[in-house]
Amino acid sequence: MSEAMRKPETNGAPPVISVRGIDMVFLKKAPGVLDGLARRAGLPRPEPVGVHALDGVDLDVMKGEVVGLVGESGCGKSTLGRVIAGILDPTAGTFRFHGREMSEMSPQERYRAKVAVQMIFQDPFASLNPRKRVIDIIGEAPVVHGIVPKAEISDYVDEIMLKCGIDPAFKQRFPHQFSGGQRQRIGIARALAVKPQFLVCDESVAALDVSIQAQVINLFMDLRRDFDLTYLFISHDLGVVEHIADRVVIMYLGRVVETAPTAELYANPRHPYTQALLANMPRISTEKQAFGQIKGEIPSPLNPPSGCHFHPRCPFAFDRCVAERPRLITKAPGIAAACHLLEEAAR
Amino acid sequence: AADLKIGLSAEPSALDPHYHNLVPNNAMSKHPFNALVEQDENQRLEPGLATSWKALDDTTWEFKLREGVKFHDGTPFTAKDVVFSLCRVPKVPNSPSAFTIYMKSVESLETPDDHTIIFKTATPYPLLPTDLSTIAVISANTGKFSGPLVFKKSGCEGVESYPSTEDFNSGKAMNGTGPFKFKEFVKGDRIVMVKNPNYWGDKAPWDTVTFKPILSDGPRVAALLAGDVDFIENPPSQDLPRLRKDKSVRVVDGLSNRVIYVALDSGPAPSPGIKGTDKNPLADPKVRKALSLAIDRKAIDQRIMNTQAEPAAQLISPGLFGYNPDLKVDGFDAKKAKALLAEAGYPNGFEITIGSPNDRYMNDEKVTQAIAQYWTRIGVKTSVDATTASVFFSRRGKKEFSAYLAGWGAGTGEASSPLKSLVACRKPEKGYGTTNYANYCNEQMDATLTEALATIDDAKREKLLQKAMAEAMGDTGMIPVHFEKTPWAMKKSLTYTPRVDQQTMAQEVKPAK
Amino acid sequence: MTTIPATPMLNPAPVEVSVETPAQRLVRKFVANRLALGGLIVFVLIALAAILAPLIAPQNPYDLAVLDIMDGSLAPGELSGDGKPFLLGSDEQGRDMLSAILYGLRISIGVGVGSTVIALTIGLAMGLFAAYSGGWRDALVMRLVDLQLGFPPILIALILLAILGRGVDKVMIALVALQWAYYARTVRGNALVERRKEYIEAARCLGLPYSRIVFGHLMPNCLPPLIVVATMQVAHAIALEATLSFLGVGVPVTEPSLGMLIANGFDFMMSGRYWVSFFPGVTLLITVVSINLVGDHLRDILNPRLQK
Amino acid sequence: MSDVRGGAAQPTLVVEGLKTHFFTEAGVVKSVDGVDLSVSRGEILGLVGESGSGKSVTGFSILGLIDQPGRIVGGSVKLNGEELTTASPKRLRSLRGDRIAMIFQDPMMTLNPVLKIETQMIETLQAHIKIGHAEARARARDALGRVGIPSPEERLDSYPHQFSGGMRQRVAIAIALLHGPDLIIADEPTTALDVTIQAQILSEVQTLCRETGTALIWITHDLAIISGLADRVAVMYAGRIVETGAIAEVVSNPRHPYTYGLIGSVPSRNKRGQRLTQIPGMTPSFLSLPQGCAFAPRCPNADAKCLEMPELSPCPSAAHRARCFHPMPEGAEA
Amino acid sequence: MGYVINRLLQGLMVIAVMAVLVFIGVYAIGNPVDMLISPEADQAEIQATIVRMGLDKPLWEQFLAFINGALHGDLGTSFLYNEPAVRLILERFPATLELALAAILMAILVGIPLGVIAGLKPNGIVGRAIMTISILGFSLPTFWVGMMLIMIFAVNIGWLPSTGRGETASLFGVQWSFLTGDGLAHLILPAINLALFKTSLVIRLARAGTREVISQDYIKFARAKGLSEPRVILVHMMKNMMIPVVTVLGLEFGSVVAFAVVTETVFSWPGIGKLLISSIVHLDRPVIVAYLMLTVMLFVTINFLVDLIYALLDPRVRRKESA
Ligand SMILES: Nc1ncnc2c1ncn2[C@@H]1O[C@H](COP(=O)(O)OP(=O)(O)OP(=O)(O)O)[C@@H](O)[C@H]1O
Ligand SMILES: Nc1ncnc2c1ncn2[C@@H]1O[C@H](COP(=O)(O)OP(=O)(O)OP(=O)(O)O)[C@@H](O)[C@H]1O
Ligand SMILES: [Mg+2]
Ligand SMILES: [Mg+2]
Repeated sequence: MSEAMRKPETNGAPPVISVRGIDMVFLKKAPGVLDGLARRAGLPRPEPVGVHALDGVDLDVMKGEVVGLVGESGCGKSTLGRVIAGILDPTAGTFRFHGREMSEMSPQERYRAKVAVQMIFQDPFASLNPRKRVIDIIGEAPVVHGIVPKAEISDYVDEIMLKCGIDPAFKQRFPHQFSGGQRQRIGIARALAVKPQFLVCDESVAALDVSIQAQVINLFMDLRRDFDLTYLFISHDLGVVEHIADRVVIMYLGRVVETAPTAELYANPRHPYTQALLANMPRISTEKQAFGQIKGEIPSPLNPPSGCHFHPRCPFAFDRCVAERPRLITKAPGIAAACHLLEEAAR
Repeated sequence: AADLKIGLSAEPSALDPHYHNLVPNNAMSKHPFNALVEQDENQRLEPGLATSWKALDDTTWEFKLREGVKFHDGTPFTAKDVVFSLCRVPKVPNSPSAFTIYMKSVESLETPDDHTIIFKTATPYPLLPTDLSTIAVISANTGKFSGPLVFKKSGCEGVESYPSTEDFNSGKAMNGTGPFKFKEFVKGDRIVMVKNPNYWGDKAPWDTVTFKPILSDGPRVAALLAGDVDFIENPPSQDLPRLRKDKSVRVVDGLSNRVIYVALDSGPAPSPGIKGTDKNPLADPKVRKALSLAIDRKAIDQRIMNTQAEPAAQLISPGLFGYNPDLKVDGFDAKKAKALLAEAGYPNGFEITIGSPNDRYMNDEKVTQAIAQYWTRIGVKTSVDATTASVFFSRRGKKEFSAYLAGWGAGTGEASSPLKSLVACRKPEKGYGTTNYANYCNEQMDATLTEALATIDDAKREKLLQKAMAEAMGDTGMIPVHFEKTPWAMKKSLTYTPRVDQQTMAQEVKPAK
Repeated sequence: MTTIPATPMLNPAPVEVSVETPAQRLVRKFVANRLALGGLIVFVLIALAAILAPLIAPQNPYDLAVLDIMDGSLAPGELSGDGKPFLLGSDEQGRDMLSAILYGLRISIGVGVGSTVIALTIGLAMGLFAAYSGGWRDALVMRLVDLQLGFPPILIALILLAILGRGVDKVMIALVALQWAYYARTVRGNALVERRKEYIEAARCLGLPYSRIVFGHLMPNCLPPLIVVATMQVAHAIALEATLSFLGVGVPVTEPSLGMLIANGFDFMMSGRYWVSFFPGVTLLITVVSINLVGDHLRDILNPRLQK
Repeated sequence: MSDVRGGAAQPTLVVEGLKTHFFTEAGVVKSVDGVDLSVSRGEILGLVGESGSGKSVTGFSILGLIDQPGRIVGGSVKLNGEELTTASPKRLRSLRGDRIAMIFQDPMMTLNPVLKIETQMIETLQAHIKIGHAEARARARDALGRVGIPSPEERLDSYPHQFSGGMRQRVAIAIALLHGPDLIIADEPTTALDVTIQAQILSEVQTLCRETGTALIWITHDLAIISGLADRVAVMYAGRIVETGAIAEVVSNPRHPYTYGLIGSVPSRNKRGQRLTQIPGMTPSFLSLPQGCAFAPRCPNADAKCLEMPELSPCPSAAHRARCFHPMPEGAEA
Repeated sequence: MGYVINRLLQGLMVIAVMAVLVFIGVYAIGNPVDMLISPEADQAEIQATIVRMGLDKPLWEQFLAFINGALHGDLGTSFLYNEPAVRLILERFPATLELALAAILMAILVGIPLGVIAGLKPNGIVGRAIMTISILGFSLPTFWVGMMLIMIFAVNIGWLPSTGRGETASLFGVQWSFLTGDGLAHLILPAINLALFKTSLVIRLARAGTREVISQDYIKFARAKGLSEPRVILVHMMKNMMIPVVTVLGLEFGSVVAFAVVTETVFSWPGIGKLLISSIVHLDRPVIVAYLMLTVMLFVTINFLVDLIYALLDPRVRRKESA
């Protein structure tokens, strides 16, 4: 089973996906009496409030690599995933596909690049169009894109369904006739049908039961091998990420705070937040666990704390953390963390 | 105290008696105000604030005013009030339908004393007393003066300001000589008046009269039955059989001055609503006669109007000045009608659209439908195009109809009114044919009419009017259908003498003996 | 190593063993409610009677040549001059009420259904357009909607009547003008919700063309709540047409709808000739209630919040 | 903790043969079909199982809060020896919130959005004891303080939406603790929360139970949480308990093939990057449960015998029982 | 601030477009003079009247004059009544307001309890019966019901008056019917007539709200706290359920006020609906335009009030306090 663990190719080829300085600001209208009035009357609205969902995120994903993206709810994982999958346009930042900037590409190429990056969604219920049959859900895009001639679509869908572990006999059915795990497989089949190179899996197993979760994770691993796929695997479950990812990126309130190869990260967390996460991760064991060393609530992304976003909860925080945003410091190749402590230690 | 509540079928647009020349307004103004000359229930003239009048010569009239009359505020009535009233008529701002049409003939006037007025007209004008009967006399006290009041056709002198329409609505200027005094006006809901104890004529039997506009027919009847009002005008004809049977209700009706007619486009082809031929069949008097003969007026009276109609042979109802007793109603004769059609060259008939309002006259739309039925039966395939009055009148004005049903009330109560407006050749500058949208023109009739209108002598004039009517009806210039009978319904304990002018007057409502 | 080793997922049947389409499921759930089913049956019968009116009605009430005012105002069951019975009586024109009701149904249902379908189509297009384009286009459409909803129906009807003249088709146009905004607003609301769902994101991610997303994915999913609204709206349109007729701006008198018949009969309310408005009233009531029963139940079935 | 375990006192709650069925249009859903449970003072019992296995319904049945069309059709629920299934609604109401409390899964939904925290706490107090407003408020404030909410006095006047998820869940816990109940049923109260917040709540609950001696049933689908928190565990599958025992026993030595598979499919139990051990098939629908052992179609050990329903039998001891004819061999490391 | 101006302009645009449409619309229907003038008037008189009313000018010039007046706070003078249109409307407004309030009140008092009952037992006989009956409220034409009410209660039984507003008494300088017994009696039938549709609506909203709220976790939680059933229903459920009901009713209130035309016609209620009808019949354009403009403003005001109440009921909508 060594291929499954094979190292990502680093033979000088550019990363499949490379994003730099991604900013995403959602304009959020503060709900209020005046706003409601304005809306109904067709009159003015209060000044919008921005949610800085992504704040200068850099990320490279090499070919064949599985990158785990971990962070607590609302930290911007899905937003980053959507930006990479081309569903959202970022407020700022650059996006390269195989080393080429999107703006340099011809429309044709850009289009192809877009299709090459596909996304698997969290909610197996909302992510399938309830009014389409499985065959149409999976087969529509390949036909539209001319990947498969219309006449052959049925066979093609059979093949993909088989690959994803769904009985092709079910292809005339509607999504509501499937269980959550089966739906998730249909979602995967839909993405695979356009022959993507890169899959963004946004909490793709979170909604599934433990036993089904294992089936789907296995499927992801098999597909990776069979189709030579690259993954951005978003999850808040540290256990799952540990199992599947080659490299892990930790986010906190819209910023990347640490990134490292999986084994390294789990063995040797550098950022206090990563440390807290790992310490609080429930593990199946025969011993009683001591929970809850880290205090405080996750701040609202509407008005994040100054400096290092983590400082109000950090046991090691000092004055610099309040004032200054820490840079992401590379400690060793592929290992980086954004914490003033590391910088101080390096001095 | 004796109180009377009256349910009106239309609401006056203002209490200002000079503001809007419209039946509900005119009827209302007769409660607090008088005119020099009054009209009785048959619209015959009778003394009002003038006790007598006579033509001194062809263009000079003398009116003697009643003495001892007092306004509601106690000031005595004099010639100055009359002059003031006449002066105000052209000065009512924004009047949607001014009374100036009744004053056109007056060139000048003089007031030799407080109770005499001498009118001068430019040409012989026999209708002067009739016209003056429409103009209410208000108190000169309501105006402001800057000098002696002098009547001028171009504008009176000596008046600084006249009372405004609002002054009347609010009651400030509601100072008349009439049998009732103003008490309250809540727009859309009620008008309240109280008895004038010092009235010069027969005192009204009511201490308080409340007028309530209840515009919908059904609810108005319901209000009477429920006892919310004591007296209503214009109960719908279909309810009359039942009301008549009701022990607690009295229904009276009387012929009105309103004729319902069908106008037929007698102009050149093509006519807008005609299909099936490229000529205008209606230009042929035979066709017009055929269409008249095809209508069973009696059946319409029985079935549609619930006997609230009197089949008509002319444009003015019996009893009015100028009525021609020699004209006979076209009897229902489909055979003859068909024969006439064939004779005129339309053995297979043609197609026609008849226009009609649907909320203006008694059962207007239904009568039109019945007429369409009759015409269809003699082979003239008829479709009905009935719309609300506002739309209908505009379209009629644009001559969009080849045939239409409409009505005419002779406001002055004599025959020149319909003849001049409806059938005279269209000469708007002369005031002839103003409502003639059917291109009918009969020079002979026009000549007779013009002569009548310059004849002061009543007997001679009446003869001329009768002749003109016969001429117009002779070639079926218009199909008279029927005269409406106006009904009033009231509690059994009341009586009312029907009025030809369809007006409801509280002073005429009497306790039953 | 080539394909997936164990494929245990292949054997077990899906959670629900049913293989029915959403439409079949809808039918099954619908049929389960007897009241609603009854409503549907009644409505179908009424619709049939309306469609077959020329065949089953004793008289063509629109043909003036067969009417005779001498047969006017007969009570139910009375015989006409030439011995024909008038089962439900006649109006003052001698129109057989039964025939008038059957033909009136035709017009009422035709006008109700017709105007609803057209208004729905327009509203759907406008609503989807507004929701999916957003920005100033959205604002423009929504202001139009505001404008429309702020206008009194009678004024709209009257203006159209004046411009276009009287006729059944004109009433339809007026009713469409009165209703489309309502649909546009509903569609827009739905579309804004649906638009955020992941399956739309998936479609965009798959690079499907704009028109496909809007018409192939977004629209079908905005339809169900709209169909419920539309069912109710058919009933509303029928009642609205009746009110317009009452206010004198409805269909032509010679082609009376149910509403027109009631409005006509309104004049006879006090006269004791109850049948002129009673029977059309009852027919209208049954029609509208049956449609509403159907719509009501559809709403319950289609409301995802109430689905267990 | 050993003091509790060793106590010979009768258990706080004893559930025997509990059956709760839903009579739906599609058929009878036997969501809970013969469940036995018991918890003692200060003990934490973990109730695990996949989605839809009947965990919540078990919890609600104990409180007597089953909605239409559901009904408890059999078995007994005894709280401190008092039978609840036959108790009057009035009696049940007086016990709920007083002797038994419940905490729900979704903190966003458990608090009434339109009522102040104060109102929601005080009404709970006043529903069970005669107490003045001021005094009730003081007690509410203390309760908030105990679950670690800063400046509780001001927080009383807030509305739920002004709180984060973790804080709301703490308020719910504070409400549950107001009367010092004998038993708390916590229905997945941390699934909606983040790892760090979940840890805070787990630690607070642990301490509170230990201090007050309240018995706790912790419902979850995450074995990992249970393994760090509970004393004993009961594993549910398709409306029945399939295995129960001390947590360390069950985790280290699962006997029922389902428990075995469940533990085996947890990623951290597998070698990194390798295929996970997976339980084939999926959870069956209640409307088409297989005959006999519901797990048999997915079970590697199943044979013809499994067409009958096995009993929950000692395996190997009375403290560790499994419902299986062919239990996994002892020490079979998952 | 840019937003403020932008949206304000949009609102004004709506009003302006509406005014344009009314101008064109009324122009298309017909000439007001035809409706107002005495048929005996000659051409000169007609022409003089047209000039007096300013109808001789091209339509766009009339419109500009109107806009100019509107900018100076003058929405024109009624052709028919020769009074400022705004004053005419405001004079009649209290009557309609009172009627609408009474109707809404009735709808709430009857609709909410019935809706809650139907929502608590959606499949019970009572619940189904309530829903089926509520369909009637939607189905019967208002004018027909109004007439029936008059027939039964005024004519046949004779309990209540059939028409008009009855005696009024003054409060805050405005005349109100409900302050006198007679006025109150006059108010009942029209209010019932107007309330019919709204009651059905409220029943439906209340039922849907009840069904939705009752399945929420916080209701279950309230029960788990040991609260009594009345408290669960009356406090926990009702408060949440009322939010959509109040919102919709508030908005409906606008339409009740603006379009009580049919009821006012049937019951001769001297409100703005009757004024609108007569203005339309007489093509009294200044009143129609002013009416519509005031209606739009009314809608805006009502929406504002609804939002206030909404905020009162739903703390989530209140401005974020610094947490
Ligand atoms: N369409 C949107 N409009 C406004 N705000 C948004 C939108 N999408 C996301 N946000 C906000 O951006 C922030 C990041 O959201 P995101 O969904 O990326 O978080 P996440 O890490 O995926 O969280 P979770 O684990 O809950 O899925 C959140 O505060 C969210 O409220
Ligand atoms: N009101 C109801 N009507 C019908 N069936 C119900 C009802 N409530 C629950 N059920 C059924 O009972 C079964 C058990 O549900 P329960 O909520 O106890 O599962 P659970 O173990 O708590 O699952 P989860 O982990 O998803 O919360 C489910 O199959 C569900 O369909
Ligand atoms: Mg997410
Ligand atoms: Mg549960």
